[in-house]
Formats: sequence, C-alpha cells, structure tokens
Amino acid sequence: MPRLIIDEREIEVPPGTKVIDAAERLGILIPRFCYHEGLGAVGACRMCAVQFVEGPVKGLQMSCMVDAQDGMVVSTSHEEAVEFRRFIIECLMLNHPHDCPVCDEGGQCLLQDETVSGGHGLRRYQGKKRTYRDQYLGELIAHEMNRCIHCYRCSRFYQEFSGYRDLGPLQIANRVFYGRFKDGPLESPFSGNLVDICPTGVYTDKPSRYKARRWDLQRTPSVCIHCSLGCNTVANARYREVVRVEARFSGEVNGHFICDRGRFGFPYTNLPGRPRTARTAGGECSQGEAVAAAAEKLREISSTFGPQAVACFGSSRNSLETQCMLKRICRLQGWQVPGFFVDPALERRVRAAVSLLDASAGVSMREVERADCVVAAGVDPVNEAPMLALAMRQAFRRGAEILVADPRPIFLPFPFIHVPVSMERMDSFLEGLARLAGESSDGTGVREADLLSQIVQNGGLASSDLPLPVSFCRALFGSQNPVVLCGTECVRESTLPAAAALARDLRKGRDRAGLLYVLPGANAFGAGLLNSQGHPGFSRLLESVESGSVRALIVTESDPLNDFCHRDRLLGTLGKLDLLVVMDFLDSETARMAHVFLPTTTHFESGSCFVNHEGRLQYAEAVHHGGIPIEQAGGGSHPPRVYRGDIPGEGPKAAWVILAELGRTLGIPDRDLLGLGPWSLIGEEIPSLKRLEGTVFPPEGIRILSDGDPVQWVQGPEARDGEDDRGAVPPGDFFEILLTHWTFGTEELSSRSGPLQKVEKEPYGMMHSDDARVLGFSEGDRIVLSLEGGQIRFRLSVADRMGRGVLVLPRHRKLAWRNIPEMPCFVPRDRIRREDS
Amino acid sequence: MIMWFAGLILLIVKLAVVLGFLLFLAAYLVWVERKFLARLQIRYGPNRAGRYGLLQPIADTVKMLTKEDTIPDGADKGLFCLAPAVVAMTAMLMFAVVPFGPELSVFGRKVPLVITDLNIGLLFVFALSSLGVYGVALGGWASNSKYSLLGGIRGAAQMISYELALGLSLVPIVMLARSFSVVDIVQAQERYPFILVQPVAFVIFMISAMAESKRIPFDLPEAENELVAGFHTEYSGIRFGLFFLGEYVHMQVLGALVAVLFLGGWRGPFLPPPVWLFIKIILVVLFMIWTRGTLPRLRYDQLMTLGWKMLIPLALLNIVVTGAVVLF
Amino acid sequence: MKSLVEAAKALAEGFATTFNHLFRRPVTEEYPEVHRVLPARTRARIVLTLDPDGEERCVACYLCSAVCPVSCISMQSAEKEDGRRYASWFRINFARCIYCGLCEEACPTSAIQLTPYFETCERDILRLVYEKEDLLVQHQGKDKEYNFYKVAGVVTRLAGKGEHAREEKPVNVKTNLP
Amino acid sequence: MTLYTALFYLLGALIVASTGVAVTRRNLVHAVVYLILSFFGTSLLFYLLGAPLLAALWVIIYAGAIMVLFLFIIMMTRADAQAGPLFPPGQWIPAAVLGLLYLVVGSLMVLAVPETGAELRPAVAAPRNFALHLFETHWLSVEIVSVLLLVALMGALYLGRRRETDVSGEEP
Repeated sequence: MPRLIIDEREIEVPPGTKVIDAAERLGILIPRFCYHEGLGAVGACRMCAVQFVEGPVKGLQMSCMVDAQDGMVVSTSHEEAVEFRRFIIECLMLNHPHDCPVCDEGGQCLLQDETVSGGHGLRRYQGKKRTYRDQYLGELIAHEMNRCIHCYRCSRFYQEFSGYRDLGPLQIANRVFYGRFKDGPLESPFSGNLVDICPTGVYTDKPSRYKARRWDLQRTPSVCIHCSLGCNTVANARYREVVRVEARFSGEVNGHFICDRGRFGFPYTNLPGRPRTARTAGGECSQGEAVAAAAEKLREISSTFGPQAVACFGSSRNSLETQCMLKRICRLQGWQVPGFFVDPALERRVRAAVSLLDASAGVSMREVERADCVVAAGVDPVNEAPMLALAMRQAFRRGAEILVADPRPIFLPFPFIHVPVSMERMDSFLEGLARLAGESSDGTGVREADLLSQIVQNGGLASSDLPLPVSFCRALFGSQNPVVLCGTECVRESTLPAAAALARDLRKGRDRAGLLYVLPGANAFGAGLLNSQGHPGFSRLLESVESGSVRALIVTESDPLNDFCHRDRLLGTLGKLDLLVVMDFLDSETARMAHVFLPTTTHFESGSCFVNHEGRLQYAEAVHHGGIPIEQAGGGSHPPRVYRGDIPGEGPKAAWVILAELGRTLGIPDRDLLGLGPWSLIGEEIPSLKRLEGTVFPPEGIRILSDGDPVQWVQGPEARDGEDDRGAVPPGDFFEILLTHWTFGTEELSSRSGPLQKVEKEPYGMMHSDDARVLGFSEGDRIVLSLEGGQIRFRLSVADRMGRGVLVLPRHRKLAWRNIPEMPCFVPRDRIRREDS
Repeated sequence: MIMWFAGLILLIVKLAVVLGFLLFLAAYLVWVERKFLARLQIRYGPNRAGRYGLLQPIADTVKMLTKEDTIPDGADKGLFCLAPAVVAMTAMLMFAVVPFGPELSVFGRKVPLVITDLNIGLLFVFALSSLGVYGVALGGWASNSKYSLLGGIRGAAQMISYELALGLSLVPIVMLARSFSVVDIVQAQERYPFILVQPVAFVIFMISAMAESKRIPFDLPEAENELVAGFHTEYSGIRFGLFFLGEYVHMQVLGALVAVLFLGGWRGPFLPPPVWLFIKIILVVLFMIWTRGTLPRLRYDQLMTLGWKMLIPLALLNIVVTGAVVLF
Repeated sequence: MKSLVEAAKALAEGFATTFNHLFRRPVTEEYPEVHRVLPARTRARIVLTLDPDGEERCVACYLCSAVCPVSCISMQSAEKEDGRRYASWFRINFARCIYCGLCEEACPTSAIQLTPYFETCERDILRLVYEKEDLLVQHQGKDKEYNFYKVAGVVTRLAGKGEHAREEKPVNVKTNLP
Repeated sequence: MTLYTALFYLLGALIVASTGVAVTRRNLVHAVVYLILSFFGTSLLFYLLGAPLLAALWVIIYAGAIMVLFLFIIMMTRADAQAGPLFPPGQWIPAAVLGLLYLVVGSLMVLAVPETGAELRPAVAAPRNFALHLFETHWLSVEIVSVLLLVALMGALYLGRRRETDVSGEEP
C-alpha cells in the first residue's frame, strides 16, 4: 500500500491508484477535464498538472497519469503547477465562444468552474476563433462543437466504453472534431451519457433544452423504473415539472451511466393529459367522495356476494409500499389474493426467479462487469435491460467470453457468441452446458466433443448453425468468475431452474458463479416477494368475472389492457364487472373504463421503494410535491396571476395512501394501515424484511437477499397445474410467436415519452431468412398474420442470426399484437401471408 | 343659593374655557413642535394639510380617532385602558391651580382668574405629577411586551428621581413667597420675577421639568432605537392619542409653572394678563423644543448621575443658601 | 470648575448652532411639485432593452433571477425558430424588488437595466407584478452598442458559424489540407 | 345629613372596599393599584377633614413614592400569582379574630365618646398654621426624627457602597 503526502497530508491508497484519485480521497479536487473515474485517464487536457516535490517522480506531472507510489510528496498548489494550469485553461479558452448565457451547460459547466478556479478571469487573446459546423445528432442530443476543449471524453465513452462506432474524433491538430461522419441520429441507446460526461456544453440534453438552469432545479436521488435493473438517477424538477433525469453514481448498480430509456423516459409524469381529479360514474369529484363511493359499492358487493367477489390487481411498476398495502387490505377484508401480472406463467416465472436467487448466487451489475465468462439465456439485454448490455461490454473489455443463447436476433455492442437455440430447447442446452462444465475438470477433449454434439442435438440446432465454439467451452471451464444471465420475459418456466442449476454447477470448484435474472418490471421482484400464494392467476380471474363470481376489481397502477394479449376478451370481461376501481397516474385505457377512478402520484412526487432484479431495495425520493406543471397551468405562458392557497392539481396521492383511505372507509382501523408507517407495513407483509425496520437507509440501497436456503427464503410457485403448458410444441409446421421488448417504444411508461417516440423505430416483425425464403417473403414485405383474435399487420425484416421457426414481434403500441389470443402462440404457416398491395 | 349656582356656572365656564384652550393648544403644540423642529433641521415640516400644514392637528386627530384600537393578547385589559387616561388626566388637572390673571370684577362679583386657589397649590401639582408615574408604569406593565415593560420601568425610575429635584428646587420659591398657593407666589413677584433671585432654582426646575415630561434629551422611556416606542409601543388609536395629549398638556403645564413660578406669571406691561401668560408658556415650550433639536439623548447612567449627584445636592444647597438669606 | 465652564460653552455652542439653522433655507425638495432630475444611474424601475437591431436582448439565461437577493425575478427561456434564445415569459415582482441593481450587473447581454423612474406605486399589489410586455422598452437604455448575438458564436439569423466577429471560417472536417 | 357627611361616608366606603379588594387580589399589580386607590381616598378624607397639607403629603409620599417603589419591585420580579387557596385557615382565623376584636373595641369607643352625634363640619388648617404648630410645640420630636432619618440615610449609603476589600485589590 503506497503512502504518499499530498499538500502536506499523508494518505495510504491501494496500489494502482492514480494521484488524482488519492488527492480526491483527501478532499482535494484537482482540476480535470479528460479524466473520468468511469473512463480512466488519457492525459489529454493537461489540466490536472501538479508538482511532484519528492519521491520517484519529480517535477510537473499530470496527476491522472501517475500511479501513487511510496514516498511521493505532491503539491497541488505549487507555484509552477498553478501557473501551468492557468496557462492551460487560458489556452483551452482561446477558441471558446462567448455563449455561456445561451448555453444549457451554464451553471453545471466544469469548464466554467475550472476557468474561474484556474484564475483565468479576462480574455487576453484578441485573434480569430476556430469554428466548426454542428451536426444533427438526433432528437436527444444537441451538438455545439465550438465549445469543445478536446478532452476525448465523448469518444472514449461512446466507442471504448459503450462500443458504438458512429461518433468519434475526426481531423488532426487544432482541428479535431467530434461527431459523426455525416448528420444523423446517434445509434447508441446510451448517447444521453454524453451530456453528463462532456465537461462543457458540446453535447446538451435536447428535450430539456432551455428549460432551466441547474441552480433552479429541485434535485433528489431517484431510481429508474423503466426496467428491473433499478439504475440510480438524479431527478431534476422545476415549476412542478420533472425536466431532466441524470445518472447518479452507484458503485453497485449502474456505475456512472444510465441508458436513454431511463434518461428520457420520464415525461409520462408531466403529460398534459395526466388525470389529476377523481371520477365516479357521476363525473369528476373529490378524492374523498370517490373513495366513499367505491367503499360503498364494495361493501354492498361483499355483503351480497361474499368478500371473495372482490379481486385486486397490481403491477410490477407498483412501489413496494403499494404492493404491500394492496395485499394487506385484501387479507384484512377477505378479498381475493391480489395478482401483479396478467400472464400467469410470467407470474410464476418471476416467483421462481425470486425463489431461486440467494445472496451467494445473485449478482449485481457491477459484478457482471467483473465476470470473466458470461452465459446469457433467453435474454436480449439491449432491448430488455439496456444497462446490462453495457455491463456485459465492460466484462468483454476485461477479456470475458460471452455467449448468448436466444432464438431472437440479438445485437450487443461487442463481439459475442450467439447460439439461436429455441426456447423449448433452452433447458437442455443449459443442462448440457452445466454437464460440460462439470465434466470439464477432467479435461478430456474427447468427452468434450461428445458433449458438444449432444448439446447441438439437444439444442435443436441445425448443423449449419455453428456448434458451440470449443474456445467458449474452454473459457467457461477456465473461468474464475462466470455469470449466468437469464431472462424471464420469453423463456419457459423450466429454464429458470436450469439457469440456477448451471450457476450452481459452475460454483463447484470456484469461488463464485453469479446468477442474474432480468425481471419484467421495476418492482417485479417485490411482486415475487409478496408470494401471492392462492392467487388464481389472471386467466382464472377473468373466468371468475365471466361466470359472475367476481363482481368487483380494484386495479392499482396497472393497465391490463396494455399488457394482456387477448384484448377483445379482456374488454368484454371488464365490461361485465359491477365495479371497476382504477388508481393510476397514467391516462390508461383501463382507467378510462373505470367506474371509480382515483388519480395517484408518480414516484417523482411521493417517494417510494422499488426492489430491483438482484433484490436491492432502493428508495426513490420525491423530487417535487406534484400538481399541474406551471407551464401547463399557464398555458405555456407565465403562470396565472391569482391568489390561491392551494396548488392546482395537487389532488393525487400515493396509491398506497389511497388504498389505506379506502381501507379506513371500509372500517379497518388506521393503526393497521397508515398508522403502521411504511417500514412496518413492508415488514408485516414480507416477513423476511422485518429486520429492515429501523435501519438507516444507505444511499446504495439494501440488498435483501438472504444467505439461507433459497427455498425457505420465499416459497416458489406451486406445481404446474396444466395452465401453462408451454413446453409442448404442437405437431406440424408452426411458427412460435415471441413477443419482445424493444429499447424504445414498448415499455409502458417510457413509450409515452415524446422525445423517445421520435427516436423509436417503426415496428416490424422478424424471422429467419431461411424461413422467409421458404415462405417466399423478402425483407420489407408487408405481412398479415390471421389469428382468432384478429389480424396483425407488420413489415417483415429477415435475419440470419436467429432461431428458425420463430416470429419475433415487438409489444409496440402501433402493432396490433393484442389480437394474439393467448401466449404461447403457435401459428401455422398458412396463416402467414404477404399483404397484397 | 343663587350665588352658589352662579359660582357653579362660573366654575364650569372657567373649566370649559381652560380645558378647551388646553386641548386646542396641545393639538397645535404638536404642529408647533414639528414645524419648529423642522426649521431647526433645515426642513419644512408639515405643509400638506392646509396652508403651512395648519390643519395637520385636525388630520392627526381624525386619524387617531378612526384608527383601529388594538389591545394585545395577554395584556391586562383594565390597566391597559386605564393607563393613558391616568397620564392625560393628571396632566390636565395640574392646570387647575395655575392663575392666568388677576381677580376680575364681573357684575360686582369678584372672579379669580384661576380655577381653584388651593392654599397647597404647589403640593397639589406635585401630588398629581407623582400620580402621573402610574400611567407610564402601569401602561408599560399592562401591555405584556418587553419593550413596554422596560420603557415603563425606566419612566417610573426617571420620574421618581427627578421629582425630588423638582420639588427641592421649588422650596426656595416657597420660602420667598411664604406660601404654597400659586396665586400667592404670583402675587409675591409683583416687583420682580423670581428668576432674577433664583437662577439656580430655575435651571434645576427647567431640567427636572423636561425630565418629568420625558422629552429629549430625557426620553429614555421611549428610546426608539432600543425600545421601539417604550411604554406606549403597544398602544394605538385614541389610547395612543391620550398618551400624546398627556405629553403635550404636560409641556404646557410645565411651561405655565415656569412662567408662574419664575417669570412673574401673568404679569407684564400693555397686554392683558392671560396673553402674557400665554406668551411666557409658549416661550418656555419653544425653549424645550429647541433643546430637543439640539441635545442628544442621555445615557441611563448619565441621567441618574445628573439627577441624584448634581441636581439634588445643588437644590439642597440652594435651599440652605436661600434659607440663610431669608433668615438674616 | 473649568469643566463646568467648558460644558456651558459646549451647550451654548450647540444651542447657537441649531438656532442659526432656524434662519437657513430648508433643503427639502418638495417632491410631487418639484421633480428632481435624477442621475442616469439611479436605480429604480427595471426595464428590458432591445439590441441595436431592434430585437430583444434578453436571452433568459436566468442569471438575474439567480443573483436576485429577494427572488423577485422569474422567467422561462425558450428558443425561437431562428435559434435565438429568449424569454417566453419574464416577470418581475416589484412588490418584492429592492432595487439593488445586482440583476443589471449580472446581465451578460445588457438587457436588464435599471432606470431612474421610480413612481410605481399601486394600490393593488398584483399590479406591481410586471410581465415582459410591461418591462420591454423600445430602446437600448444605457448601453447603446452591445449586440450579444453578433459576438456569441451561436447560429442565428444574424450570423452563421464562422461569421461572427473575430471568427475563422468553419473547419472542413473532411479535407486533409491544412 | 349634610353634603360633607355624605362625602365622608362615601369615601369611607371607598377606602374600606378598595383595601378589602387589594388584600384579596391574586395579581400583585392589581393589589397595588387598589391600595393606591385606598390611599387616594384617605387623602381625600384628610382634605375633607380640613387638613389639605396632610392630604397632599399623603398622596405624594404614600401614593406617589412608596407605592411606586412597590410597583417597581413587583414589575421587576414578575412574581406569578400562586395557585391554591388565597388564605389558609392558619392565616385568616387569627386575622378574623383580631379584626373582630378591633371592630368591637372601636365601636365601643366611638359610642362612648359624647361628640359622636355631632355633625361633620369643614375645618381648615392652613399649612402655615400647621407648620407653626409643629415647629413650635414639637420641635424636639421633629429634630429627633430628622436625626434618625439622617442616620438611616447614612446607614443606607454605607450598606450600598461598593465593596473595595476584594482580595485581588482590583478596582471592582
């Protein structure tokens, strides 16, 4: 451990620490532009110069390029260093335009700060300034190259860190330009991070352009809820409107960066059409009246048809508080056990995933970055959980071998092995891999080859699909820290234990082998934890409604009409209900059908807890108090000049608070509801979380996985009861339809974001080029799929690197995928035809 | 019986005239003070209400009468209401013994131009002025405000201290006039005013009188920069008006006492006696305003030192000297 | 004794001084009848000026509202079609304003300026809230010359890249020639 | 019953009532104010009985000086009214007995004196007469009292002087 002295203070740092980091540990912030903890050092800007007075290195050096060593004596305020930095900043400012007043970076600009701190107060240079032409970089990022100081942070992030190639440095010497070869939107779904890392205003956030200055923003630590990863963010609000979301450093979850879905997906909270007043059949009314009306009707239904005639339904975007309160009220009132997923199979898969994870197996994204071998089964990281792809890329950059087994066409920003094994063969593929890993310790090549061929057969792979490269097997055998990633959205239920078994097998003879399930929704883990034993499943629930045994449905922050396949059936079923109570912050279709509608707040307005994929309980603090954004209240102009004591549109409350009020109106004493306080509520409903009560909540969240036996930790799903018989492929020539997510445009909340709607692709279906050739289709054809539920029209895209016999459709709102009667869906080939022009 | 009624009517008429004049003068003294002070400070003073601001007192009165009369929470209601009345009443009552002319003969009946000629006239004045302390002290206490309380305590302490000097300074006058009756004192100045023989007593009396009326440089009870407005901080409307009225009536009374005790009272050539008294009162009052425009406020310890260590010994010495002169 | 004489002398001097003042002409200026001409830099009512081209100078950079010690300035910035940044609304609450002039000092474009006009009293406090229309004036105020967009280096109708004062032609990133 | 008699009884009633109220007040400032009222009545009684000098002195000394000091102390200390019964039996029983005794003896004395039936008449004792009487017949007592007061004054000065016997010897 090197010990060195910086500015007359001694510090001991781990070997390999840069001097600039060592100084930061002492609280000394050496000026820097190019150095970034997440990107490393290149020594491009020369701003971090310090004087090495004693020790192995002497003289003026860049502190980001020198490793801390024993005996160093460093002075950051040495005359020579200060003078040097003053010249450097003046040099960097030579060509800087005079546009701080109209630059969105102003107020959060590193260049401004360092110019002042560097002592460069007045421009002495009177010559001409170099200029560049700016480029159009899409709807998310604005480009203003004149402000550039050539620190290379953008290209290092874009190309090295995230693996996309379409933005980088051009030209030489004093003319270096960062941009694309020609105008056009950036391809990377991580491009928003350019805004965060650019030390000046070259890349600025386009959707929030000219909205606010940093100092006017209310900023609180928040959590992204657009996928199950739970990346840490900073929410910025002004004038009752969330204007910007930025990445927040988290050493365990997302590191320094977030994806564009998380960064630009927030506008659902500001939408002009967001419902803010309660409604009953009689029209708009106060929250209290609506609650009273709902309670009245619920009391009537329970007394006539019994409490089992009332059902509740949540979702995986509910906060943990809402989920717990929902379950509690159902229990106290004797209503049906609440469900959280419209797909009973998905619900069971989530519960399986939650039950299979334990502290020794579950890994965070940061641990994925450190893996030396990654096996991903049934997961499409860029589309389902984008930041996972970035984590995998870091593993790749460290030399990890990566294999993705998925029938879908997978794109990842780095080279990897894609095995397009079909969903129903996934289990045996993983089992084979496990066996391979287990046997490999013997190290006999012959057995290896045998097993390989076995896997190829079990995987249902055609010989033309390259069999598993031997090199990957070698890497897997030799790895010290392998990680198994597994999706839940499209896989079979049996794949989850298979992935767990692979991780378990890999752990033999190794310190560690990780397991990571990508879950469907920000709080799917919470829904799984609540362990809805006794919940009949959504299909059964619909049957009960149709048969008349369930008369009332309470839906909290959930939109079954958005998620459920068979739209016509659901519409008819919901219409049969005597009472449909919907609480939501979205103007959803289900909400519009509600008999009683109660508006709720988003997690930006009332802080709430979410449990991410690895069981990390994170708290998103409220950033503002809610109410109609001033821009909307003022009709785009200045806010109205009236005296009033209230905030317009402040009616909505958190869903769990409304639920508690409903419970109180139904006669549950308050001490059993809100009187408990959120922590006791969570602890009462999820006994394994009782220990959290009273703990101080750390900023990086609490990992709630237990070390014990995973089966005792939470009860897994009960034995398969025939409802989800996905394994059986019907005989004959069928296409299996895989409904998937896209990075932009399919996730419920972010697909309402205006900026993201501009960048999302038009929906298209994908099939293997061989299949298309057999059917006589070609790229770009308009295809009609005729199903019982109705027709689905889409444009076809063909790919080579994907499984045969699958048709991949996005859950895009512009695609009529809800005409699919039921999942899984197998379509005979003759039902697919080209649309005649 | 008729005479008795005539006497009563005469008394009422005198009361009405004197009281009316007193109040009118008090109102215009405010104007005089503001105007005179302004000129001392090279300003104009009130000049908006009427010509030269002559209607200002009326405007002030209307304002005070129509302002909301607030009583603070936690105030002692009874005492709070009583205090301004005590101040105004004691000040006005003092004027009862001031003669404003020689005896007149109306229809063969002798009419003394004084409301009542008490043989203990001076003591009556002292008695009333010692009661006036209560207005300040109780008003300050009853307001339930720390500023008021401090102002009230200061006022009480200051008035007690200077009352001693005030009383002692007049003992030589009484010795010279051989009477407590104010009428007799004026009579005794037939040949020369007492200021000529008693300059020391005059100075002591003037200083003490200014301290008694709590005016600059002795306005510690209401020292604005530390006590907001002292004992009348919490008063508003007509109750505040009463305090105000008391102060200006007090000024007149002290002016009248100076005139009567030292300047020969209503005596003077050519002009009718009441006019002479009026002129003398105004001169004294103007001098007080002039002082206000000239001197800064004393510190509390300076105030007490001046009263106890200078004025009282000086007054005692004056008594001894005068006694000796009178005796021998 | 000496001090007594001194004290008496000092007192007499004081009284004489004030007495002399009695006969001096009052320095009071009788305001509503007599309007004194105030210096141009007197700090009173705030205006938003135009640049020499007749366009709004304010770019809604929020610096004035940031520096305002009583938080009486609020605005919303927006972008015009030609790329100029401007205030879609701009509001000064003169009921709060203390006329300290910090906003004028902070303004990078000489847009916000204080004028000597101070008679802004209103009975209804809401009428003291001035909107942009109330604040805009049709002249340049004290700074006749400055035109921010001529030197800023951002593209507007006024000038494109490399066409502002002291700017070189834009770099051609696709040529090898120096 | 002449006007004077009526005034006499009126004042008597005022004095008795205000003293009684003063004794039973919880609020000390109120008690002082009622006591002042009582003194004021007493002074008026003196005036009525033809002793204006005594009346004036009574007001100046008792109402004007002593009670102001009382008020001063009360205001400075801000003593709060205590709870509990105003007078415990241990206090009021002896007081009642003594009061009753005084009432009986007083009544007997008043009834025993023959002039009781005489009407009240205004009498005037001018200050000059009063002074002559005092200084001619009681000059010794007056001088003794003045010496006593002088001694008391010096004693007060002695007690109130600054302690200069500090061990440090510093100017305190």
